[in-house]
Amino acid sequence: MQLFEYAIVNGVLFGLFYGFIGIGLNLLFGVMRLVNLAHGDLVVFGGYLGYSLAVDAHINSLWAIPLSIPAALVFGFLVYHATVPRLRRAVDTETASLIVFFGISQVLEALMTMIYGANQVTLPSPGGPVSLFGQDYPASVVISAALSVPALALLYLYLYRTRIGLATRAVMADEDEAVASGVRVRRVAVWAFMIGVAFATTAGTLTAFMLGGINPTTGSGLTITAFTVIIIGSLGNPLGTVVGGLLVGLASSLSLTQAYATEWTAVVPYVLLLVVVLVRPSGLFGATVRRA
Amino acid sequence: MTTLLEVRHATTGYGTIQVLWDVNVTIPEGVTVGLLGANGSGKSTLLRAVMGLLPLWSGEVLFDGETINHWDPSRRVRSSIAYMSEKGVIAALSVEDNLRVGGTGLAAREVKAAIARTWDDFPILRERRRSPAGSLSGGQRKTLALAKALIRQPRLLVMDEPSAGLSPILVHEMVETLRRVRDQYFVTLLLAEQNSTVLDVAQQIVVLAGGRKGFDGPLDEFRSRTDVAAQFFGLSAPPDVPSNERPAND
Amino acid sequence: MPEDDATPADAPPPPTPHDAAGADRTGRAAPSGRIWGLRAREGRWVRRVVPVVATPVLLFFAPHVYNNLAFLTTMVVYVVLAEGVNLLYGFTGYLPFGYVGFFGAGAYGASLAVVDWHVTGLVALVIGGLTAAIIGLVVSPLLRLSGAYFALATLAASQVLYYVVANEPWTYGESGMSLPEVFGATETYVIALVIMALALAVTVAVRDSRFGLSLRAIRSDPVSAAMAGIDVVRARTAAWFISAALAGLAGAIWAIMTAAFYAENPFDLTISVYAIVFALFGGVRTVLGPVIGTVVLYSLYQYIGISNPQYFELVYGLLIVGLALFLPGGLGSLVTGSAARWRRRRTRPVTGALDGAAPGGGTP
Amino acid sequence: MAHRPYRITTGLAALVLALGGLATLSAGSADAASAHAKAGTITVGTLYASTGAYATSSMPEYAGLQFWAKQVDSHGGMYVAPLRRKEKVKIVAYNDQSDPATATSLYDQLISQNHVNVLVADFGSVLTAPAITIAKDQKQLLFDVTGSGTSFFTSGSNPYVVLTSLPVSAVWPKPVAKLLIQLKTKRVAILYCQNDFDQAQATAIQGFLKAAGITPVYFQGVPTTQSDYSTLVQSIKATNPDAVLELGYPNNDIAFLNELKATGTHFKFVLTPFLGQLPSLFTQDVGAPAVNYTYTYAVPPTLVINHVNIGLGLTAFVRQFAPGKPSTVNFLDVAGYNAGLAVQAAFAHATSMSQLGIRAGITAVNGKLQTLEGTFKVDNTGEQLGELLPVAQAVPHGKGFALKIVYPATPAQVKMVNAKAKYPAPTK
Repeated sequence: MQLFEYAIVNGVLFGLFYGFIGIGLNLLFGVMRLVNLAHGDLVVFGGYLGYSLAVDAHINSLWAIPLSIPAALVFGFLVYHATVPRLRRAVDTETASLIVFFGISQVLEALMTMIYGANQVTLPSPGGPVSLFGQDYPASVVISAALSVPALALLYLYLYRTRIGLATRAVMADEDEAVASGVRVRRVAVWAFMIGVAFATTAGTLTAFMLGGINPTTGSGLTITAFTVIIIGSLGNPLGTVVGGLLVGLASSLSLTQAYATEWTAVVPYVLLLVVVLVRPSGLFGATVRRA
Repeated sequence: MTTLLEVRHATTGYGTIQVLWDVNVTIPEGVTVGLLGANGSGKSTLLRAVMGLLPLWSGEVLFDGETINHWDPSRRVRSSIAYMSEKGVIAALSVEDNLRVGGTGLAAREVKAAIARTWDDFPILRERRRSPAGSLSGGQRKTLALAKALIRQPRLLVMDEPSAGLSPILVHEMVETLRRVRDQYFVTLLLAEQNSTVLDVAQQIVVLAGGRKGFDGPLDEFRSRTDVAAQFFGLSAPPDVPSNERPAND
Repeated sequence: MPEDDATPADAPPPPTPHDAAGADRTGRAAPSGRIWGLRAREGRWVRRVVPVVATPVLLFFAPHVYNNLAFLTTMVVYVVLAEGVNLLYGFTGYLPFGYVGFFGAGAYGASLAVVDWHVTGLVALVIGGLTAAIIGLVVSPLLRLSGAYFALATLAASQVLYYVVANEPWTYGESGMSLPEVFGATETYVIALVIMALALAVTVAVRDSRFGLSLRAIRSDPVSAAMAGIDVVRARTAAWFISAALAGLAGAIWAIMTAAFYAENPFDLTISVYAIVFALFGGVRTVLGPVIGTVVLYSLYQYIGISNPQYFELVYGLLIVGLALFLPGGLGSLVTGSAARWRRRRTRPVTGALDGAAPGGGTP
Repeated sequence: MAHRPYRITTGLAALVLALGGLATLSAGSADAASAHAKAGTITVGTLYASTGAYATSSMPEYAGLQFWAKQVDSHGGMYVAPLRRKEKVKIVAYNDQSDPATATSLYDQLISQNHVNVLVADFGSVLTAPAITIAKDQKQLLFDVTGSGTSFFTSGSNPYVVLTSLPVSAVWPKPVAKLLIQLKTKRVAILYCQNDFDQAQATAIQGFLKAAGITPVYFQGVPTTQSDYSTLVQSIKATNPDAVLELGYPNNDIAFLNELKATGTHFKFVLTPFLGQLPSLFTQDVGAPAVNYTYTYAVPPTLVINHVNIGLGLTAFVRQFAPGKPSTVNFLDVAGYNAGLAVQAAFAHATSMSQLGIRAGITAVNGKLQTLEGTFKVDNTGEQLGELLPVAQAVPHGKGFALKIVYPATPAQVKMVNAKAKYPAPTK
């Protein structure tokens, strides 16, 4: 029973982190239907930023969070203007974006390999084990999960307590009607894009902690996890993304405690995704059904 | 009577398919204009062109005597041209959020006041203020769409099929509401309709057939002209069905 | 070369005017008359037969130009995959991100048939194609989805399949597959060419048949297509099976060529991505587009790998971004002047989604 | 319809142009290659991965091979028996980006376009697999450095593949099993990654232990991509094991050790395979204190073999390979160099310049060659039999750690301090 409890807590900790990774993608995909295949690479890029600070500048890697945000906003702004207007004019934006962002993902991976090398890098744990409910958890994991909560709360505030957040939700729910109501979609999209990128890099500074280490190819797996999380939790719904993250985290963690399920751990998110899209394609919290 | 909106030689379409052929419409301030036509006659296309949702191939749209061809839709909405689409509401957002979306760009205080005014004008919406718009009945949805379009107190309200999907009783109520709104908000209405009941609210009728303007004149004259009916029932309409007139279950 | 205006002369007009491509079909009347001294009817057969025959024949002589059979066979395998993507995406609007699942199923189906049942190479190929088709049947409920959801769900399905193959002892998942020699290298190449010819023939058949016409109608507007009496589900499923079987055949010949591999190789997601990129680069909804896309991009891939390895990913990534942004109609659009059409379409405002003029966007 | 045939022509013309471009490209690269393949040089074709999953291991291996070529050329080349003279060595290398499909066509490129004399495989089973097929098909001699996949060496006699560095993975853990039996451990936990390399070790060790009457209390596979070990460590802890074997790739080993460190979990015996191959990577990513008392396979440079009859001894190699930074030399550097030595020995005793003639050179020296990896001996499938994989344990040494061989006792040619296993491991 002790093991079961451990797995539950561990699953929650990882689930919060997965939610954090998913949330930026949710903004991009939810607002503009951009299939950002480079999302995971942006996350890893954030991780390398933290690594650089810790190893080269000898300061706590968590400083990467405030430092990366302005950089990510600028980067997001530039990438938005370089790609999105053209993508939105494409005959099929979803597909075109998928290809463009695949290319961007390749470029990012190449840059990371050129700058940091192909080896896995790790960050020293920020402290000794942390005791939760009578059992010990790595400090890195607990800190990362704890930081995910305010980040998710901030996005919630953005979407539900600001005017542009309302416009963002309107565009996510029904772009045509939002335009007809006078919403400036381009402005909403630029901000969603920039914030999405900033969330990716911010979550990234935690990846080296959570995943034990990062290398330039870590990103593609994270992209898939992020898509799984947001689809399970419904597009455009940040609360859903958190729940999606928790589901993936818990299911993966629990499968590791079962004698014959450990080798199937990697399949868990995919099976969850398939079950959700087939049984409830709108996700667990969605209203609109995306069926042909 | 000053001219509020003028459409000059409007020609446009989708892709390479032309839908409108050199359409001229003049809407004087304070006059409710009913745009009539069968499916595919180009009504919605004309409204989209007015709102800037579809660029003109050639021609001009003037508002208050000024050309607004280069204005994007949000600028037109923010400059006193409200648009009530056939759908009219954002189903996933609550009633109140829909109204607030309608007030995008206004100062927070103004939005608050406008919403308070809406609660007085449409008490039914106040009762459902927290419900998602998608959960409203068809009539309530149209009411919300109308209220949302009125949030900014526009000078011109462009409406695409305000009666679509409503039962005859509700259509009648809608006509009453429109009359009330027109007088209360001093708004000029441009409605595209297939349902002739709604004509009761109009003072001027424009008939589109096959993307060209047919009849254009006062309501009484329209009523007395039997030859217009032929145009109205779309005998010369092309087989093309513009996408906005696809079945609602798409 | 988008031959999307390849609707037979007797075809009814497209169901809705908001399919811009369809607009071109009706907007431009095909001139009648003679070309090369052929009547229209014969000309039609020329354009059906020539690509199917000439492409494999041209590639048959490629080893005399560049004698690297492993490269050429892999390239031809990619041509088959790109045509499979073309059938599915180009004609129905479904982007199969997990297309590699069929490829892997074909590779393992054929390999297990050779290793466990000791069947001959040709039988193994057929078994490979069938395995993929059966997998296609199992996952066909995914066809209820659309857009990115479909793309990602197929990806998930291919990953589940990969883990099953990689974990199970009866698929030799962990120890890796090791095949005895089934065909010689040249033989393998020729068989790959035959499979490619089949893929091209299928694409031509789909393009020119009423079946293909229904697929395009569904792509541009499923609801109107259904109202026009097209059995949407059946047409989609048929395209799905054909596409799956082609990928299975490609996987089978790849397995026979590679002979020693692990589950992660034929289930590598980059295979899907490359097939999609190649097809779109060349231009979908055409017959030769995916061929040209694959030949150009895969050769470039090989060339960069040989000449400038350090910046390989960077160059390839930038190339893909540039092409997708500035040549969205694919290479074919350059050849046929579709670029001009594209420029005209560009004049639509950013809010284009609202005017309904974006075919296939979001809800194919 | 009449414009249609015209468009087909354009399409086919484009295809012809594309093929023409391909021909031009290939002509370009063939020119470059023929420059390499000029008379008076022996060309060794190889692949490396500068990016992707295998870059970490592939690049050092390639560096070792390059070092060998430089060494040989600084001595005026290597002796080629059929020509009765020394020849310079040229390495023709392409970047496969860790992608097996690319590797396939590049191996073919090396044979069909560059006409290299022999092939040296890239690191690991996944990237070696396509080379095995091509070597068999095209009857081209392949020096397989570390591709010890079980399926490569089972199909009867194969003269075209020579495994130069490691025994196949199934025989690796024999000393480990014997050590566990010697230490009288009863409760053994085995956690392995699902790949050929680790699965084969896990199964083999399970077999050895069962023969001694020990049934592992925990025997689980996880995906090779696994990075979260927290729940797994708790599961293992729950079985109260005497010994824990974590069989993974470097990233798995590091993540596992970091998890033990972060949660303060202590086991009496922990073994990870890659600590011995990449000690400096483990120092950097896990830190010496957490690595201490961990067991691993001892490979050069931990295993110091200076008694050699070809090339440099280990000590000299380390000194010359990385002057001033001996701690950065890892096993894969040695393995790359060792593959070069095998090539050198093959040419020195080749009976002809044909592929089988070169292979005959290997047969001539089989079992007699002493390299810095030990005795070089292959069977008729090409499988390596000669080299050693004793068990070592990390023990505190200054600020870092040192690896001491704990089982079996030092073989004659190994100059190495033995130590008694510190079991159970002291708490850190």
